[in-house]
Amino acid sequence: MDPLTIIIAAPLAAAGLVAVIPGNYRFLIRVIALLATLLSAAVAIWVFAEFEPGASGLQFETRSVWVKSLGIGYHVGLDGVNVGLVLMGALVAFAAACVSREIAERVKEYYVLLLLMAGGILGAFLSWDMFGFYFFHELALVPTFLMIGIWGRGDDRVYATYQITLYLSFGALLVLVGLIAVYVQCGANTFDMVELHRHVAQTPIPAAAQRWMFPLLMFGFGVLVSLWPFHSWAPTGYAAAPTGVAMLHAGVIKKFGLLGLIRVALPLLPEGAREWIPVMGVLAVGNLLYGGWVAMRQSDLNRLLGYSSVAHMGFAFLGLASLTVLGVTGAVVVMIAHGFLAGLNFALSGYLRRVAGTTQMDRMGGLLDKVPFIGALLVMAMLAGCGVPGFANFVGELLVLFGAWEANKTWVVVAAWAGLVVGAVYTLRAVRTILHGPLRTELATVADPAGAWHRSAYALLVVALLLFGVVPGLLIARIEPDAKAVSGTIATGIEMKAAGEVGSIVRGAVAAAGVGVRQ
Amino acid sequence: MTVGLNHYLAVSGLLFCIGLAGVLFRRNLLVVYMCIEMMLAAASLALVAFSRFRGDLDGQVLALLVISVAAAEVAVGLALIVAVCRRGLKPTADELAGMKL
Amino acid sequence: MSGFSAIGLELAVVVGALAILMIGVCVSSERRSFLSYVAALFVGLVLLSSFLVSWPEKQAFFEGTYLVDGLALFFKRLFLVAAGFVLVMASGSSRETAIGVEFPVLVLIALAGMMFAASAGGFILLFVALELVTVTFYVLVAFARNTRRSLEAGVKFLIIGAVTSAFLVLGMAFVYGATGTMNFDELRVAPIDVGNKQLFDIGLVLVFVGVGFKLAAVPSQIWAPDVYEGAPAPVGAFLASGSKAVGLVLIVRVMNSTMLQGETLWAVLLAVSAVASILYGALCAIPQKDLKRLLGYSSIVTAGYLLIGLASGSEAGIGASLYYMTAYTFAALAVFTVVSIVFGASEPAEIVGLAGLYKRSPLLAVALTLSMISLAGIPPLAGFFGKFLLVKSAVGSAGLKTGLVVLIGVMVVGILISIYYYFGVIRAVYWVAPSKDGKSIIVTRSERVALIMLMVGLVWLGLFPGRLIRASSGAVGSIAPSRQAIAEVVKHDGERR
Amino acid sequence: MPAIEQLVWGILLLPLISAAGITLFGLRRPRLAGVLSVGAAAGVAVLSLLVFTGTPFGEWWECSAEWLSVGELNVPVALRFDPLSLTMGLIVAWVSFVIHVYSLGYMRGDRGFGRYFAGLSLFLFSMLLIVLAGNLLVLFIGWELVGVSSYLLIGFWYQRPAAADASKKAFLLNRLGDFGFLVGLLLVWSKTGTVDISELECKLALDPGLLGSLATAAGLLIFCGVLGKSAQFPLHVWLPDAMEGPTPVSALIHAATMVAAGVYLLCRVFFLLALPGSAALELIAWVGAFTALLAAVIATQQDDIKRILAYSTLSQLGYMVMAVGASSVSQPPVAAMYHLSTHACFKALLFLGAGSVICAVHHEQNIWRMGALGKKMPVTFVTFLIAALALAGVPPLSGFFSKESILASVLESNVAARHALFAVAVAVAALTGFYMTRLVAVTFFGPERTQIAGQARESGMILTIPLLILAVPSAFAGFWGIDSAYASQFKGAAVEHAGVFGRIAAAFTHSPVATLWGLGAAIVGIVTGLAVYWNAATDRLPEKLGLVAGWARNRFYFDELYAALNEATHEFLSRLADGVDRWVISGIMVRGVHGSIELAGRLLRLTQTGNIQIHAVLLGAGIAILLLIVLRH
Amino acid sequence: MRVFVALVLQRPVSGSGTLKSKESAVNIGSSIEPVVFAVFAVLTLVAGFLVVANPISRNPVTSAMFLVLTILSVAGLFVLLGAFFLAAVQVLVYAGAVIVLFLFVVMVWGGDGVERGKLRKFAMVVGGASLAVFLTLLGGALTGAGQDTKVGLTEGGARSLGELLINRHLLAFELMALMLLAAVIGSVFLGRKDNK
Repeated sequence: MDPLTIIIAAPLAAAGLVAVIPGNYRFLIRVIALLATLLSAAVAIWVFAEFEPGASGLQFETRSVWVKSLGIGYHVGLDGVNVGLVLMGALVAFAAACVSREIAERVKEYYVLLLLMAGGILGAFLSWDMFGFYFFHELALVPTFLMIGIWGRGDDRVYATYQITLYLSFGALLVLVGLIAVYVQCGANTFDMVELHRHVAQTPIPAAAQRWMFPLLMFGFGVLVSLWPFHSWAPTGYAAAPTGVAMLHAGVIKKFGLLGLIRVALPLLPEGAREWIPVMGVLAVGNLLYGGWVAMRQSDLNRLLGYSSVAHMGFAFLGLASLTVLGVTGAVVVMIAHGFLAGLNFALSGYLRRVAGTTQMDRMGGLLDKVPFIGALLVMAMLAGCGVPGFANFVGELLVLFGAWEANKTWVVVAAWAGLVVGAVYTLRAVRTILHGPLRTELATVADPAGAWHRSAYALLVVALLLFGVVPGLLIARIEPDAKAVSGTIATGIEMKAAGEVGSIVRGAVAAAGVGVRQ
Repeated sequence: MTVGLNHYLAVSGLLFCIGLAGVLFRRNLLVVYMCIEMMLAAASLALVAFSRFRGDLDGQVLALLVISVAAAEVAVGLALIVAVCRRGLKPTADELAGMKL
Repeated sequence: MSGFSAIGLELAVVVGALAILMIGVCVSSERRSFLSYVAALFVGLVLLSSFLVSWPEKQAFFEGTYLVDGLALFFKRLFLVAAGFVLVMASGSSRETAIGVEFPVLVLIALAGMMFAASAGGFILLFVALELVTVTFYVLVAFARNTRRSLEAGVKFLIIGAVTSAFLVLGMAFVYGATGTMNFDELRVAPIDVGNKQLFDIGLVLVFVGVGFKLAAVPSQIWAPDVYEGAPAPVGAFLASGSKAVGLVLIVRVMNSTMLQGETLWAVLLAVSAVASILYGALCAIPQKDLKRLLGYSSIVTAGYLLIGLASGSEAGIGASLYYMTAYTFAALAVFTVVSIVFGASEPAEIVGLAGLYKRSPLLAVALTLSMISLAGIPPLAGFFGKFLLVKSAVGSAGLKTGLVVLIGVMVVGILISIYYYFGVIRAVYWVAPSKDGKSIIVTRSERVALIMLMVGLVWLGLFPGRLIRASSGAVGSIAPSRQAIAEVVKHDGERR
Repeated sequence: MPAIEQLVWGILLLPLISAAGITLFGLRRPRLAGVLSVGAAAGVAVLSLLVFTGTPFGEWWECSAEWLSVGELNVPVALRFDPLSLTMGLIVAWVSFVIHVYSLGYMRGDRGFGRYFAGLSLFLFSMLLIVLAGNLLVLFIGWELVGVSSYLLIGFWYQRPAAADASKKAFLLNRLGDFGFLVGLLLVWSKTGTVDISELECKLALDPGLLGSLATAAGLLIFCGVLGKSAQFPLHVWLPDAMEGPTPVSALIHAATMVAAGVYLLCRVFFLLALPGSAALELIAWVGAFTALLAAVIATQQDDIKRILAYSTLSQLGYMVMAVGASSVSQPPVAAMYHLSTHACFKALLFLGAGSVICAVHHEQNIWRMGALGKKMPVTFVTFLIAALALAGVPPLSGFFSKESILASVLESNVAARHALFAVAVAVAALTGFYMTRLVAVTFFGPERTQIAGQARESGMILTIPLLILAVPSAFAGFWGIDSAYASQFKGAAVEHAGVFGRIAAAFTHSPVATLWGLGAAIVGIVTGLAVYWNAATDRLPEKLGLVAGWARNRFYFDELYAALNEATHEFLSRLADGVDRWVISGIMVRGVHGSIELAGRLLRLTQTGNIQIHAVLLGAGIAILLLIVLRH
Repeated sequence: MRVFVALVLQRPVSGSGTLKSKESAVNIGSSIEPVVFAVFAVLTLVAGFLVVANPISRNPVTSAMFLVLTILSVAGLFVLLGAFFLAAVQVLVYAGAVIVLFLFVVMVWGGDGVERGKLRKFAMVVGGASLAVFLTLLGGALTGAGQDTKVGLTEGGARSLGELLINRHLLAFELMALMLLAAVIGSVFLGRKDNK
């Protein structure tokens, strides 16, 4: 069995195995879940290490036919972009399995769903077939719904669950239509991305078609990544989700949409991209500034983290929108770094909730005394979140800013403001309210339940963040050649336009669509 | 003046509409059912007229089958209405409106 | 192949029905429940035998009134599958449907009607077969004649059914009048004068209305919620699977034979009906509290999806509709099986009553969840692939007909809304703890087997759809060459003029 | 010089290893933490000395390691050793080392001992990164990390709300400056394609018009970073609050090194600021002057010993910034660096002395609750006095020389309004003398105002030895040729003075007008101070000055002003965005769509009346509508 | 009946009338045909109208009686169209069987003669509007249909229909039988008393 299939199959097989184990063998279930995710993570680390940066073509590639008549296949492989993502996904999944010990009831169902989610998203990251890409991603939808619904928290749980489910389905459906449109318009009768890239290089998709397909994919994937103003599912959903789900979702699954933009939308629809990139840029800035501002006013830690992740996605979008090697590389680094960071953040917030019994920040205070280890990690996570050097996020954001500068200076300035200043405001506020200040009397008696095993999950994520922050070359050497390819497919010289012109683009597209419909 | 296809069709159409009006406006289900029979008869008339004027007997075969089907339907339908009445319900539109929305 | 071997499958079913009627008369009423098993087994055998015979690619019998082709065969097998599961569902010892001999006999007769309808080569057989199904269903819907709901459903089904068949006859008359023939093959190439064009158009619309009654497509969808709610669960299952499929196959046949003269008409007709069905069904389903009624509305939505496949006008589109119909059949059968086990055949099926099902019977919970997921169109289940194919065909044709863009949009909206209410069921199953009197539910062995088969089917079709795609495209392909032939005929015609 | 190249990495790595080591193993082991941290600091001190001496005078070299390289952006970790960085590094290393040692005593027994030293080590690393960086992006990284470690150390006693708030404030205001700095970097990079200092210098030397019309903007944006880090007006408000941190931290970070980094940065990129056509320097000069004056005025009315020193620091930093601003290509900012170096020593000494005093009076910081400490704490008193006099600019202490050179450079600068600047500088010098006299007089002389003051005793050796060590350079730094080291950085500006006496005399011979004015101002300040505060029981000045004193006491209400400003702009926008999110996006858009769909469903299902007749009507209507639609096409 | 038909069409009574004959095409043009058509047409429509909206009586029995009249007049029209067998079947099956069944049920179960419930405005308006649409559309389509139709006449007697039924439409015919079986089973099942 090839390593990539092991990465996907381990959690899925474990899910099947757990499903047939009687529910009262909790220990066994946990061990199986941990071992499966650990196996995935170990193999992911191995392939990351073995990956040869800059080599042409896919590595560790495996392909087999799935549905022949439609040109659907099982095709997994690694390039510089997804090798890091898979590593991140597998590690976060392992961490999520570790912190899921907090689940006390209906353990079996929980792990089945968690493993399903993990396997699904890893499969999506690895897939080079558009169908499989979508298929694997959608595997996570039902588990998300059930897990937030059953093990979620808060009064808003039901609403949040439906909102996240419907929003994600909406995005996914747009994506589905877009992907099928790509398939149909390419006329290559294949869903295989490698072949599509090859095919498009010779016979590009008609520009007129690209013009309506690109926004479909952009907004579809955008919704999945909480592109402004389609973001409101993220904070609500994450606030209600159980820790493991929030970690996996915010950290890993959310990156699917960005990967989709890199893999499908940008390289296959360069004309459409040229037309629509400015809109994406504007929305990215919306994510950054608006997400940050709203985060400033949150009183619930999870919602704050949710909005901060909305804001961070703005960097990724901005990087992609810049279409420069720097920007795209930066965007991928941001994706990976934010994966670790969001996983860590939500893990910590879950921990604090267990300690303090709430995620309302003003009902915590001075907790650093009680939970020095977790508190220190939270400080680190928060600092990483506002882009302090030493953490991988800094590298990504720096690259994005440098990459996007030539494209549109105003936006970069705004983005820098949002990242450096607004980001610092809300992260420091969180640290100040939760950890600093005198210990609240009602928290005086709480205990710090962390054990060594438990801590390892958190530490793992911090170490990853620090490692890639201090030695960014590990990631960048792998990413850069492929980022070059992505930005190279779209001829240089695109300038992101000012907001007024963006309006005219949108109006033009709407008018064109209207004409098309009337015809 | 000769009686052409038009005239038969006009009768058929009008009868159909009258039957439909009955279906739409009468509340007694028995009467409604009668009106449906009228609609079927009107349709049969159209079939026969076309059959006659197109020179093809298939239309009449279908009309024949329509009559038989209608008879079978009436049998079952009336048995159903009897069963309804057995339960002490009146066979009217308003009475049989227990399931809604 | 002679005419009588061509109708071998139908003949077998009819003979089976008569045999069971005979046996049933001789058996005391307490022991009749096994008749359903016998009937189910028999149906299974017929299904198997359908695979053993080598059928001609495309051949007409009885002077062109009866067609044997891939399409017919595909649907016949689908009907057989549906009937088999319905019979198993009906056999539960505590159910009204298990008491009399009438139920299996009527189901088999209806099945025979469906199978004939699938092979109809002209309006006459179409009408008679369709009415055979309809009349049988009048009885089946009201089968729980001790309950008011069932009777009420029966009456509603009867009235609306009778009115739509009147429209159907009128429509057939008009088409006949405009073309001078009722045979599908002749219809294809029949020229239509300008003066008759409107007659023809109205006729087609009315035929669509009449056949759409089976499909539960707008505008003849109005009966669906009440009837699904009131009918006994196995009948509901048969309505959702067999009866709906009859509507589909007949629309395909009629459409295929009148495509030449009425291409734009069909495009508009199907699109309008599809959009209206999806929106109506999906919106109305949102506040439903009764699972059977919910399925009634969802069946309207499904009709809309099926019509989208047809509206895209391509072979792939029709194939997608067939695929989706199959997927829907499996899911609907599974849901109704669960409903009939949990609530009984003719009791109200309040969604609230599903609370804690995961604890009362994990099998039922999983089966219900899988079918809901499949209905909602989420991987890795059959329904997803169905919707995938539908979207694909619609997008594929969208380049030709831009109006399909609207259809795709509506479909997306419909799927979204349907996720909302289907997930509501899942929510009831898993989120909510069981009430105090929630005892565990006993599932008989046959039901267990049936459910597992259905679940395997759902997963299998979702993961390995290749076989069914081949089958459905083969079925569509079997009627396609004639369309090409027509095109050539027309071209010649044009040249001559 | 391969040997040195190996060594220089040690300078950076030692504190980093120490920080990591303490974080991993030393948080609960104070001894380990202390040994590691102080060891690292000592190592750095020795290494920096070795490198300093190993580099021929006036020469420079670089070494670098691969770090980040994507496309056109190439950022190696480049270290640049030139007179500027070497001297600055030496000062940083040694002052740090002394303060590390001092901290061992000052922080003894604190629960967060390990955490404290981890932060200190991290700070040392980042500060050295700033100093040695040969690449502006690497410098920026150090810049940010310095901010972080400052945040961690100010908030060291995080249980105190004041400390927690102060740390947050410091970080945010620094961030504000860094934002400008980063944008400046982006601007420079996009125009010149490099962020490497040497390369940049070369390119600008070859083509001074490379930045074009953006030269001023680039300079000022980079200066934004300085505003934050060196706490210049208008971002000056964080520094006094930062005194909530432990005193050694105040000494090291908020007096000697980190805040001076801004001035260092200005000198580092002086070639960029002094580009022809750039008006940056003049503005910088005025910002510095204003800050110096403002802070000096405020310092006269503060009662907290550390706050007085903090404002004094502000004032002196303003002085230095002004000096940079008053410089030009022909007259490079040697004076600023000179003052920076001497100031680092005597201000650190002042803070450490203050720490010693605070320890002695049981963490009382109000000078009006002290008094007559001079006799009880002789070592502290003497060293403190030396430093204070140095600060006031009394010859022949080090501060005199550096201040004199600043005054001279201002007087001789090319700035249009140089006389006004000079007047400000003289006024600040006078005020400096005044408030330092006030501080010393009230703290060490006069009556014992409280019981605690009466019981005060001299601090232990571990606290006093660092004081003594620092007192040496504070007193005599002016005799060594630090300025010539800097001068060699800026070629052509080197003025060699022979011998110690030559150096002392130079102050008078070089620019006698400036020197006399400065000296006079200092004397006026000191005399006035003595007149007002000698044996004073209370502060009599407020009565005399009235409103001005009140304003000064309340720091001219800058905090309140900023709070209001922030509330009116950023917080307002945030509230607006939140409102939009809550009501428009989550409310109207999401819930609205959801609600209207649900409503549509509820309305539409009213058609299902259950009445067969209505069903029939709807069927008929449906067919009619369908017919109409279809036939119209 | 036969006599009456012959009278109207001026044809020999003995003719079986199963053939597509050219003579009948000639014969039909006789002057009496429009009159007979008019009589039957008016009778059909008036009786039909009275089934639906009888101004004197709302009793279902009355409706049933007028239905008989309608059916009979339609049968008359069938005759005019040469569908003799069909006319006979219509009379036999409808007037003879169906209406009796109706009357039976009406007498036993539904004969109180009162229309229960009130007619809703909504139903009136919408139903009326749709009816109007139907009338216009059908009118347009049907008048269009006749104009350029060449009249090829066909007569449907028992033999010709019978031959068609057992040859070409055998399956439909057999299915009819099956349907009647189903109807019997169903009616018996639904109509019988509860077997509790």
